[in-house]
Amino acid sequence: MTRRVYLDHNASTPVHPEVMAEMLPYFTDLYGNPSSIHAFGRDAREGVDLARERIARFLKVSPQELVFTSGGTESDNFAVKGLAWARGRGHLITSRVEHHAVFRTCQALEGFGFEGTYVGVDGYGMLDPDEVRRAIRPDTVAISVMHANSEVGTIQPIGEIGRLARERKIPLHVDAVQTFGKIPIDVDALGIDLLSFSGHKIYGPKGIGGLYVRKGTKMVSIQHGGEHERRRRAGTENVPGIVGLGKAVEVRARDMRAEAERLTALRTRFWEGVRARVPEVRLSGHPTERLPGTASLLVRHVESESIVLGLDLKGIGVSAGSACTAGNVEPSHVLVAMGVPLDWAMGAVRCSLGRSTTAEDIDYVVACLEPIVKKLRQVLPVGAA
Amino acid sequence: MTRRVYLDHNASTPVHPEVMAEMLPYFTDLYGNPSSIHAFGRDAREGVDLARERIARFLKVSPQELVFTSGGTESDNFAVKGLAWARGRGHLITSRVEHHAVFRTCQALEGFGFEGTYVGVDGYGMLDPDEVRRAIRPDTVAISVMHANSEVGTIQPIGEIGRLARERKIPLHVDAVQTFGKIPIDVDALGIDLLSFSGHKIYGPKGIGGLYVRKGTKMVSIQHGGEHERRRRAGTENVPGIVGLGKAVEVRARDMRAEAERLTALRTRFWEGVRARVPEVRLSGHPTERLPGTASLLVRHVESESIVLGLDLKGIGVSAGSACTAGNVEPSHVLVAMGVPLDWAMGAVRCSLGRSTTAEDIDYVVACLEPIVKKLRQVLPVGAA
Amino acid sequence: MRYSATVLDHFLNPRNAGMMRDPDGTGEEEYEGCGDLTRFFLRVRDGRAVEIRFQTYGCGPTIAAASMASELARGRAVDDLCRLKAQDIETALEGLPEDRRHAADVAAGALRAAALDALGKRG
Amino acid sequence: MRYSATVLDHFLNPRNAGMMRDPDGTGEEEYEGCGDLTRFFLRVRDGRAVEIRFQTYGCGPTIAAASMASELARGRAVDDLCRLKAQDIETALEGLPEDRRHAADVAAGALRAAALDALGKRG
Ligand SMILES: Cc1ncc(COP(=O)(O)O)c(C=O)c1O
Ligand SMILES: Cc1ncc(COP(=O)(O)O)c(C=O)c1O
Repeated sequence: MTRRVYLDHNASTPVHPEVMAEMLPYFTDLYGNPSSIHAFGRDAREGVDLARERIARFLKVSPQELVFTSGGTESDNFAVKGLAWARGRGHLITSRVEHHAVFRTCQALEGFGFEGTYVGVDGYGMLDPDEVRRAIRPDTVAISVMHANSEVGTIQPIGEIGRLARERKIPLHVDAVQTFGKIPIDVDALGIDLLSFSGHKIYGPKGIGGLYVRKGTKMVSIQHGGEHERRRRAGTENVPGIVGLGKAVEVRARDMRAEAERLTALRTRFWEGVRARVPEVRLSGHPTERLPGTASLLVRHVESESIVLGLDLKGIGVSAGSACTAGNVEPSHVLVAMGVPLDWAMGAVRCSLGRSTTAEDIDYVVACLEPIVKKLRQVLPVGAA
Repeated sequence: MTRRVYLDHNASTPVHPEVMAEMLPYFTDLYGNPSSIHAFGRDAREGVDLARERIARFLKVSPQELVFTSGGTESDNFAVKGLAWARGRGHLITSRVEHHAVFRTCQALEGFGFEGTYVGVDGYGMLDPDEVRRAIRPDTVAISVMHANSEVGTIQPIGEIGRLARERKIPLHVDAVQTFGKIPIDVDALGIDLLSFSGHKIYGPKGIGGLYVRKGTKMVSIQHGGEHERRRRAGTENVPGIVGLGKAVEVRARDMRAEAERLTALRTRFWEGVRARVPEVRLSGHPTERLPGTASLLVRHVESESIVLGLDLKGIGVSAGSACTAGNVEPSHVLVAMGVPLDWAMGAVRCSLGRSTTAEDIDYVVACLEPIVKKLRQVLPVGAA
Repeated sequence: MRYSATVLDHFLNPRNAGMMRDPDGTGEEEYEGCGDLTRFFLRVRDGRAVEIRFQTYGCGPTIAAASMASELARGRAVDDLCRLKAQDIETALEGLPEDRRHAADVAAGALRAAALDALGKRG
Repeated sequence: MRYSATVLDHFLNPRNAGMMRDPDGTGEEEYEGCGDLTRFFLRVRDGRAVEIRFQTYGCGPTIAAASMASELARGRAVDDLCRLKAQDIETALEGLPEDRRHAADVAAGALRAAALDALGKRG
């Protein structure tokens, strides 16, 4: 295994060298607790403040509207539970293609007497705003919809959902973990009240994330303790993580547009290559409303993990869209919601491109994929064999 | 300001160079998501596994009994809410000197119909196990008591409380954020079912912590999403943080004993020096059952923050035991629970020693403290002036 | 790596993969009816499995297990194949991860079914 | 640093700190009755505050504010001292953090009380 190609940037990304450089001193030299009033504490506080300002500038919001968390999952939990608990009971609207961090949080709240409506999607994984409208009830207390789907890359019509929510004064939470820093987000124009994001998806560190909370939004905190983050999220601040997240956002603000173009071109090259060489393969998700770097393949009649394993043996990292759990091939809930038939869904393989990806990488992956799929199909007990 | 002396190790600590060295590759080279099945993911998973094993070895528990969190605050929230929600309702016992992460979590649960008993302490800040015994009710679902107090350093009689809890089959959670890696902890001998700890108090990184959960303890998770940490705590693992925490624990296991002795000697030197030169000063907390490096002074009639500020101007970082909030000098809830009179409590200053602390540092701080206190007392409207 | 070198070898280069015309026995095993399926074909001469083929839907280890089972079975008495255990296949594969043990179960089950089928036809 | 150089200077080197025997006016201000307290003593000649002393319990800025107030007041007509505003003290200190503004309030209040006391005694 000589060559290594990482095509799993939707799962996680390496920390950008510029980000690393800014974080480093906060581990060993500027190690004060930002709550401390002495110079050691103030130095740390400064790092936190700068990061918050950078992110605020990027999102065009006020720094006071940002809360740091331990990652996208906590942000999602905080947003949905924070809205729900602030109201005590009522009805929640979300979709069938949400990340588990939202999906299972809504389910957990159902255990506490909230009611949930899980709106479906079309074959592209896209929500119909009219369906969201029809799901709204007088006691609806929150709507939570992801911006782009991590598995298939489809971007949801947030603007229209935001308009609906705003008309009815229902707070809208958007899980933007896969779009923040990748495509432009205008929280005012889109009518977003809360926005989740995560460091490790955008070349920042793992274990850090944030939540934008529009001023005036009724929320309660879900982690109790000291008076950190203006009493919204207790716990000693992860200073190096916060500094890293701030820098990562600054770098993305600078590089985002050019990178999106570059990745879109590479993704096209990838799909054209795959389509030309692998029979019975589809690109899942919406044809145009999609993340620049995400290419999710459906390879008919072949099992996801076998492809992932085959590519892994060639030094390539991609992600399986279906998991083999205790002998069951289980297509992800996203593919099920999209109505992808099992013979296609079982072979879902997500390739997500990023900063390091080159045209040579793409060509190498395509070249490796072809014989792997062919070999896997040779043992099939079906027509394709 | 030439010299800088950090005496606030109970607030946070710098990352140990050996810890830093182990963490570094996980930011930029071993950046896979541990949930990914390809080589990039497996490399990250290995780091997580090794860290878990190291901590398990240190605590003499099984690796499966450890859950990584975002810090001490989350561990405390997780422990108390996890126990409470698994039972739905009932009675909680904790103390009046807990960290806010436990204290306010119990209060939050009261808002959900749980009942709380907050057991008092004596003038040393120590719990009486008999009081805990008397607080136990048939519907008591959890006891949460800290191991050592972060403000005054008093170590609680956990063993006796553990015996009580075990006899009655009530799970015992211990917030060991200030003792883990500083003094030996034997969860079996002490009868501990859950144990919170945090990275940044022991020369590990900020934003990472853990919770030991004894096998068989009925718990629910409080952060919902993916199937991380054996479905106990959702969220992409903070791999570098986890690796750092694991290494920090390994280093502490090696250095802990010698360091505790060294710090005890330095603390004695400090207290002897202060006592000899500053009139009307006391050492708060228990005379013998205390953390090695913690020396909390009560400087009568002087206001905490003024001392902190005075020392800060000399390059020294210590922590105020009372906060001046909007004009009120508010002694911490710990000092209030200990019954420290206001004229002493208002002048609470916590000095916490650590790895970098030298005898020269100590002498410097003592030398600086004397004139500051003298000056502050000159403006006093009371007899001491 | 999660998988032994032997598992990887059989996954990458499955032995005896494919179907067989007019077999003397065929057998299938499905795992909880979810598309995961292994099928064996046997050619029997003088009570022995002289030729074996398999087809499978399934994850990498399932393919490897079927491939290994086909190797273990070749030349053996058909009676014997009914007694080939999942554990034997796993051992020959130098182990399987906990959550992939089912791969050996499926292979053993399908092989047994094929052997019983051959015995039934013969008998 | 949270505090201006002037605040730090007056905190470290408070001017006119201490008490006074037989003052012509004394006044106190407490902040929400929690131990935080500033007290001024005035010596008045020809309607002017010729000598001023203060004592205080309180955080650093409280000391600095009292010290600054004592400087601002010296030599002024006692009538005038009633009109000295917290804002004047804060400006002279080159600002105070939001959550420490009370320090100037306490100093201004105590000074006003002392001035009124002197006026009352005189009147
Ligand atoms: C859409 C979406 N939401 C939430 C998350 C969770 O974020 P994190 O990995 O930071 O916990 C992820 C990533 O796994 C995601 O893709
Ligand atoms: C006793 C105790 N518990 C909990 C915490 C909270 O831990 P963390 O700072 O990791 O959130 C602290 C530290 O602030 C502490 O001293």
